[in-house]
Amino acid sequence: MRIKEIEASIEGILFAAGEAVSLNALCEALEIDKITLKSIMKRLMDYYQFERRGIQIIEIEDAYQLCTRPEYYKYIKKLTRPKPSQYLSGAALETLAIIAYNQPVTRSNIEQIRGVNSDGSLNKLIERGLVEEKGRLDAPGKPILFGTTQSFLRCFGFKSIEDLPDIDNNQHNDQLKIQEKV
Amino acid sequence: MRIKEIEASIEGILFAAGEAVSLNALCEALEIDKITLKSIMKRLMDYYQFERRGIQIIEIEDAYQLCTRPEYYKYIKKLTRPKPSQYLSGAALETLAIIAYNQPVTRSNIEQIRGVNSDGSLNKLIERGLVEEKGRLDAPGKPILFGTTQSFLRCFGFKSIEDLPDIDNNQHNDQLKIQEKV
Amino acid sequence: MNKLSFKLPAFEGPLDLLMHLIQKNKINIYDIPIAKITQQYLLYLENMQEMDLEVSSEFLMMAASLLYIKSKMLLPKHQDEEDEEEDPRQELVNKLLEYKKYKQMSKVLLQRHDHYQHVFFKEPQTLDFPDDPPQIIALSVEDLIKAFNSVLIRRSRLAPPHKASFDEIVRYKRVSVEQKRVEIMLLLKRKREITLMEVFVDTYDRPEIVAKFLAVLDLIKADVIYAFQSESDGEIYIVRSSER
Repeated sequence: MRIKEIEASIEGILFAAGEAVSLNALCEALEIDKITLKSIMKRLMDYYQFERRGIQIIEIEDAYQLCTRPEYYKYIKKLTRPKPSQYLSGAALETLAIIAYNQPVTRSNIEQIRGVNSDGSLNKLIERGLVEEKGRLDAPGKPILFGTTQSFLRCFGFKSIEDLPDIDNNQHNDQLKIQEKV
Repeated sequence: MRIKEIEASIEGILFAAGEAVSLNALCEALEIDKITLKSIMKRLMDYYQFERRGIQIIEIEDAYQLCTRPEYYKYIKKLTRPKPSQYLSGAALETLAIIAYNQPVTRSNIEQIRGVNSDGSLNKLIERGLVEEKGRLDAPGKPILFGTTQSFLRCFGFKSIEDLPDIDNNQHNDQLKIQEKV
Repeated sequence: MNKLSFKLPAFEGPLDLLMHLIQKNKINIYDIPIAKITQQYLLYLENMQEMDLEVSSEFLMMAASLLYIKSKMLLPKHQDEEDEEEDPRQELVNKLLEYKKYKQMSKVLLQRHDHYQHVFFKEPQTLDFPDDPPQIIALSVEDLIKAFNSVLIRRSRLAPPHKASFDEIVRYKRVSVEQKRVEIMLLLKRKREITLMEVFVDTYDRPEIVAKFLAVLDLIKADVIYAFQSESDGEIYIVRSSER
């Protein structure tokens, strides 16, 4: 198969799948090795980028997905019935940040950090598909552990959790300040 | 907006919609007139065709929809859940042909042409979304009228009902011969 | 004609069967030898019945009209009758031609269907369009960090100093829930029935209270002990489940 044909097949596959397709699955379907596929994916993603097409390929945890480019949001928005507002409150966003950086966490972990009961925000985030259960902590009461979802990565444009920007510096500073205060 | 931007927006819109988007709706969203849009659509469709991309735009009743190109079926098939068997029996196809060419038709119209009760086939076609009710005939008993759906056009690759291949030619010739004989 | 030994094709109706016979005998559709066709048609019906295939009333009606046409054609024509009498086969021929047309088209449709079946469509997405402020995708990573930092800052203001800052002054006291469970069970060994408050007698340390309470809940959950009240708002009593 020529590269162009492989590229077109990838495009067709990602379109038909409508969800993220793993690198492995693509390799298997196209009968090519990972390294070759990765370089073709790179080429294809660059092409979309360079041509500023209406759609793009994003990479999420060694999987690829087709989606629209944000540049054309305003036109897309005009065409689809708007759903009820999906605004995330400040509380929800804080809760999300805590979960993202500390996952997996329990309800009480979150409450401890935010200093306030966060069940409402947590439920909202679960409902929105940004946060999900990730098993239970082996401790009395077996509290549920929460973590972010693949949808969270997609929404914020991260490839993986490791991709989250470093905030440890600030945190250390804060702790330093606290210690100074004490 | 430059043409390229409009093209990209159309791509984004069609991708996000996931269903056929009417010419009017596109004109409204992009704030351009029908004639301009039609020529841009033509250009864009040609581009997909020429580049033999994995996806293509098809036109159905003055609406446009993104879908994969059949060339890459074998690769896509490997990765997506197999579609439920789309087998249509000979009887169902005959019934469908009669409805497509004579719509709107009643049950008894179909039965007359096929020479056999066709309710089973008709129900199957309705169930499959290829045929639907199109009102009632203003005649004793108010029989239901049936016609083909947009899904029919999509499944058989027609732009509109006018796009159906001509079968009248044969008929004319046949009738002529009969008259000569008689 | 020989007895039919081959497998009968499933006919979509009497017209389908007639078309089959016409093709098989290479007959000119405009000049159907009615006697021959009628005989073959009836033979097919017989065979279908023998093989328990469904012979719907339409097949029988067609048999009747074939016989009618046959009889009509056997009648001598009146030469003196000037007006051209219509060929009795005409109506049947018209029907067959009309039917043939759609049978052909159904094959064209089938080909197209096979081709376009290889096309995939994407399911329409449910799209989120929060109106104001813009969609969550527009929430930048900076927003996320800001939110996190605001929590940290607030905590530094509101919450007691970070535990780590006390490490040098006070050793962190470890309280084991398991230990508390044993203590409660020891209490229940001495007395058959105790009040909940008795569990917390002489316990002032916060972690200790929490651990004891967790131990009570744990034991209730494990159905080792049983808690009850004789009246609402009254004392809560605890007994061993086996003593209940």
